[in-house]
Amino acid sequence: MTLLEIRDLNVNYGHIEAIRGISFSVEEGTITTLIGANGAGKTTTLKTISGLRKVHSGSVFFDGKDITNAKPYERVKMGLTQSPEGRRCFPGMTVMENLEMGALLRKDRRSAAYREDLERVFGLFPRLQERVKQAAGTMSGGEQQMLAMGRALMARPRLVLLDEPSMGLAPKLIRQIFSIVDEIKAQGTTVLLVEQNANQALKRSDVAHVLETGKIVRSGPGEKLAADPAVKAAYLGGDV
Amino acid sequence: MNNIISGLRARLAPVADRVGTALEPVGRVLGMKSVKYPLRTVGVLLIYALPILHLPLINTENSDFSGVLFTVGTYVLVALGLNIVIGYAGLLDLGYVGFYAVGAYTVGVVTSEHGQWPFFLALPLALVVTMASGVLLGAPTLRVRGDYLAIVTMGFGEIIRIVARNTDWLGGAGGINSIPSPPDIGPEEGLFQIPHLSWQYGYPTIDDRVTKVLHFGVLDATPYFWMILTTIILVICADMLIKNSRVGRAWEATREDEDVAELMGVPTFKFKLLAFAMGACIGGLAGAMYATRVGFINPPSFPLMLSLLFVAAVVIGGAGNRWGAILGAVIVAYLPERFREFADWRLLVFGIALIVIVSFRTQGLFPGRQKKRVAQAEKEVQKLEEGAEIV
Amino acid sequence: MEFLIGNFAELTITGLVLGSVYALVALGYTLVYGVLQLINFAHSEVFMWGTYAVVWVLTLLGASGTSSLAGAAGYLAIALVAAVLMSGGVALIVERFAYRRLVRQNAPKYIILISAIGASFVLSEIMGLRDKIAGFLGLQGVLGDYVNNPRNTSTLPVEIKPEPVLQIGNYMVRDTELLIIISALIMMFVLDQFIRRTSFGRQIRAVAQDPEAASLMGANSTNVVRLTFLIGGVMAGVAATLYMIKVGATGFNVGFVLGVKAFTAAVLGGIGNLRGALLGGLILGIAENYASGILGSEWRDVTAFVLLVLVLLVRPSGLLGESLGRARA
Amino acid sequence: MRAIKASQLLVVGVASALVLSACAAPADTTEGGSGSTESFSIAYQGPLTGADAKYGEYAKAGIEIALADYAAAYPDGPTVTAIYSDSQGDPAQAPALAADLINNADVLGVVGPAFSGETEATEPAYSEAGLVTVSPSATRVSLSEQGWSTFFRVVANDGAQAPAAAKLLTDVVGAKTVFVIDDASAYGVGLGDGIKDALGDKVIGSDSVEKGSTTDFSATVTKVTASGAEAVYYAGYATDAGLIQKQLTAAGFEGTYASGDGSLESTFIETAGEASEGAYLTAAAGAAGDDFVAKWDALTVSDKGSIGVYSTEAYDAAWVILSGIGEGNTTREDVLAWVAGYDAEGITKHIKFADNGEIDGAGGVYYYLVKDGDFEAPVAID
Repeated sequence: MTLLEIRDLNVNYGHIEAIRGISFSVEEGTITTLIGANGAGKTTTLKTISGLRKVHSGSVFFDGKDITNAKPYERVKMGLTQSPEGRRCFPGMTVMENLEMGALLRKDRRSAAYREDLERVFGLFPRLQERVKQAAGTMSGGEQQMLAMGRALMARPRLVLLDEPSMGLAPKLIRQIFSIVDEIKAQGTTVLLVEQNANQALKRSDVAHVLETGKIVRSGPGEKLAADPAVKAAYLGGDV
Repeated sequence: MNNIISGLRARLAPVADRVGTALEPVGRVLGMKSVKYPLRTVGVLLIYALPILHLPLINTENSDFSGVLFTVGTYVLVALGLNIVIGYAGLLDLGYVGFYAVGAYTVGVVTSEHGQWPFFLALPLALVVTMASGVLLGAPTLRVRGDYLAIVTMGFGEIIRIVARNTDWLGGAGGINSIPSPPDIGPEEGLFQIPHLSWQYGYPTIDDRVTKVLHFGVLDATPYFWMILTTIILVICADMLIKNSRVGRAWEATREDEDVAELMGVPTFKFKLLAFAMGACIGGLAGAMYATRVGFINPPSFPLMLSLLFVAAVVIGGAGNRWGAILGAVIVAYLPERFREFADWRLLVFGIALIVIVSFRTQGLFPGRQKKRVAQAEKEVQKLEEGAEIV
Repeated sequence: MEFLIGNFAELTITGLVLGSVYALVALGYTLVYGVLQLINFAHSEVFMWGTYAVVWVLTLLGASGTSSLAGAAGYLAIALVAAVLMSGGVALIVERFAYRRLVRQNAPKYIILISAIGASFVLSEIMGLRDKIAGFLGLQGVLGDYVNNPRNTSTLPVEIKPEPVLQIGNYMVRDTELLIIISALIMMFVLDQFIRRTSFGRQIRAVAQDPEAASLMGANSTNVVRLTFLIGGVMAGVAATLYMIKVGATGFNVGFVLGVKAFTAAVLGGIGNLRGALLGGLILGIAENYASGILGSEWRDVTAFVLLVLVLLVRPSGLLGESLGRARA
Repeated sequence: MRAIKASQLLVVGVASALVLSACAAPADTTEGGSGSTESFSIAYQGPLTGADAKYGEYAKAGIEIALADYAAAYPDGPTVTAIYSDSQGDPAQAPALAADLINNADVLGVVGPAFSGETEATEPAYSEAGLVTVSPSATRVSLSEQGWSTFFRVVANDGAQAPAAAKLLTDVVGAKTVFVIDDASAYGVGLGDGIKDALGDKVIGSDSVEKGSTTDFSATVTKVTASGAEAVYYAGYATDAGLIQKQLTAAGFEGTYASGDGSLESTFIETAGEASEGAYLTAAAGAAGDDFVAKWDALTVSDKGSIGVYSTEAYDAAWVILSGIGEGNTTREDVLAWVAGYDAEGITKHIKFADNGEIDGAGGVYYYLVKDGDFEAPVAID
């Protein structure tokens, strides 16, 4: 079943076209990956899906509903969350408070389901449990990344957008993060991943798209794209 | 110096060209190839002639028009000075009235309270004293950034007023009176006399009022207006030179990003202090002229509210653009006098006007040219942001 | 100096009373600053409208004569509700008409400051012209007493007589003074807990720290900003009630002067920091009293501003620093 | 095209203006005529809007009554109307307004300026133009010392009030120790210093609070109670006077409270509430009589101000000028001479001016006792 569908999306900054007519869809229960160079439009695509950027033309459907002009919080309510680029944890809040922020729109704060979700996040990121009372701003980059992902999961989303989760992390941590991405999928949450770390990302993607200057230039199953010589040459060069 | 002039020329040339092109048809009608200089001269002459022409519609009822023009002139001068501080250097000063007061008090002290200096000798002293006070107040306060500066400067504005009030040497609460007018230049009857127009019957006739040129009496504000208008023109020229010099660029860099400016070798503190001192100096100049025109100053003449009006003038005109600042000053000072019939409603209408103006022109009426550039650049930056990912 | 020592308790306690009002008003500045990084110049008028709500509602209830604090408790409770509603409502109006559009368009700070100054003029002038506005609307007959002499002082119809209740040092603390200090502390505590512990509070802090990330979590930033103004207004309403209990009189221009001081208090404590607002308010109140005692009251405002400059030179972001977001707010 | 035409017109306009000014003789703009067809104006300069607007309101009542009396007393005289010029009491705004009045040939006299500050700023111009001004309320001592030929006032200056106020405190109240507070305004400092001089060592303390800068006077209150003064005199305006008294009483002060003419209005009693009982207010002004109030009630003009402090003085000031016009003085010169030589009974006092424009003999200074929430009839201090 198609969970997210992008049709003919165009996004402009002033007169500059950042996204030029891209279309793709994300099937429920899969990992879909967008790869591409700096400035290709990956982050813009995610911000548009989350409602942080206005669409110039085209439309976005989530779960069969047109959400092109929906507010970010309306999308969160429908089950679409994002772990943004650069983590963007609330530095002045504790880990617990950050997680609670993730569950902002949930009304079942006292329910078993909520506690279950919290346990699930702590299961994925045991480090977070150790530091529930620590201010997020004082944690390391890797820990903040975990927090950002955990926070996005706390809304019990159907689709989670992960923007560059491996950015700026040590190789060992990167592997850990990616195995958690697998875990998230295994637990039944659909993932839309944006990565520069193409090798790791493609390996586990059901579908992947390559973006170049705002357009999708190549699509296919992750493994297949990873084997594509052109993709290899362009994106898999010095990868970990 | 050459640098400055060629820079100035380069900066002005396109503007002049644009004006020239726009006015070309006028030139054709008048049979001239280029009309920009004659036209500009006529424009300036027209402004000089305003107080004697008493043009209908812009003339003020119930309030002497040349007196109003003088008040507008002081606001314009103040706005030019404050524009350097807010518009060029990006320092929000909510206590600018303090410098206005220092200028006025300097003149008051040396010409009336503790001396009989002639005005034209007191004026340079007022400039020096206000500049010094700008440095004195700026040195400690400019180290605080952003909004803190706003409140600290506001505090200093108040401190100056209260100190004046509590200090007997400065006339205390009673203020300083009998501040003399500037000395006349030429004979008692003025160099020559210019009659005023009257529009009483719908068409211009010659009134029996005359203005004595360069005779600074208490009855006629016109010579004072000419004095302040001349000062304004000089200040505008100086402003153009500075804005386009190395100093102007340093201010711009400091305003846009202080840290980057520092990294590029701009001693930002020094330049901020310079902006503060220059702004103070021009504010003091306006205060000095106010003092000699009104002849009486007291602490309540320099309330905090005046600072807010000054800032409003600069900002609604468009901080960073001297013409915008001038227009803002004219709006703030002239409109309330022109629409005196609204009497009690003036401040209310003014408040509404402020909200309306800024909500439709979010950069002020005339944003500075670099402001427009920045706005344009910001859009592009947003795109570049995309590419600025750290890998 | 001798005077200060001899009357230390009295000067301190009356200073705390004054400081409590500063602190409650300062909260409005600090909250809006924390979320939007803007100086809400119109907040002083939000307070002023609250004081009028107190006067009007007591007039409407037909209160008169003199009363002890306890005797007027019923009236004052109703007045408190009225003031909170009024100030909260005015704060929302300010947000709607002077801020929202500009904030959305990402207008420069100065511009928004000017809009706020404009709003401040409008609000105080509406109060100062209420007889003419009522006349214009044909309501002068109906509103009668409420709109008379708008430029004059309006006084509380019931006069509250303070009673000494508690001896501290050589000073008998009055019940009204005790009420004001305790109420301010309670309000601060409640607000602090609200911001720290509730979901609304967390949203405010989240928007203050990172508006975009907050909206990814599902925070509706328009609502958060509105809520922030509302809380500031509510606090101003409480301050207005306490102020009227103590001073008993108000005017269309009382906001400006108090607003400047409250804002100074907020900056002194570290703007954007709730506890800073309390600390700044109390310190400012006490400092003004001490300075008035030692140097003479004509120097109190100078003292306030000099204190501010000195603090900022040593601690550039106020006594407690800016941090609406900090875990320990 | 439109812009071009406009600029052409402007050029032509300037040119023709210059030509006109070069050759035309001054046009006669004053209207001829005689007897009752003539019309003139008297002007009021003072605050009609802003924080002090009420003083303008009070003056307006007096002037309007005087105008009505004038029309009744001189039915065949020239028509006189009043021009109200709103300075907001601000020395910065006043000069342009004064210049406009001076340029208006119909204006034969000015009631005002209302405040001392604006008087300092505008009187040089009036004096040079020979336009007489009679102030109902500007009481700063120094105003009469500057050699202005057109300056007159129908109110005793602060110098007269201070010794009388001191006398009230010592003789009527019987205080042995007095605490003097001023409001740091020119008026308050002048009056307060005068009282301190007159009381000498009976003053055991003083403080200065800024007008309108605060509503909390706790430090001042502490000073007063700590000093143990038997009486407090506040030189300032009504609202602050009321607040200070209220806060003094709340702090347990039981001595006598007194203030000056600036506080002589109902705002003081309203603000101080019950605490105002037994307070003394000094003023060089008598109360408005019932007759005066009745006349005001009978006025039919739509905007007739309201009666308050200095309404009667405004009446007297207006009457001095109006009676001159009624008696056939229809040039500024004649009106000025008329005022300088005026010698008749006014409603507040006998009006005759000294050479410096002060009211001759200063009239009396009165005190008003607050009782049962109202001012009692004034009693002369002598």
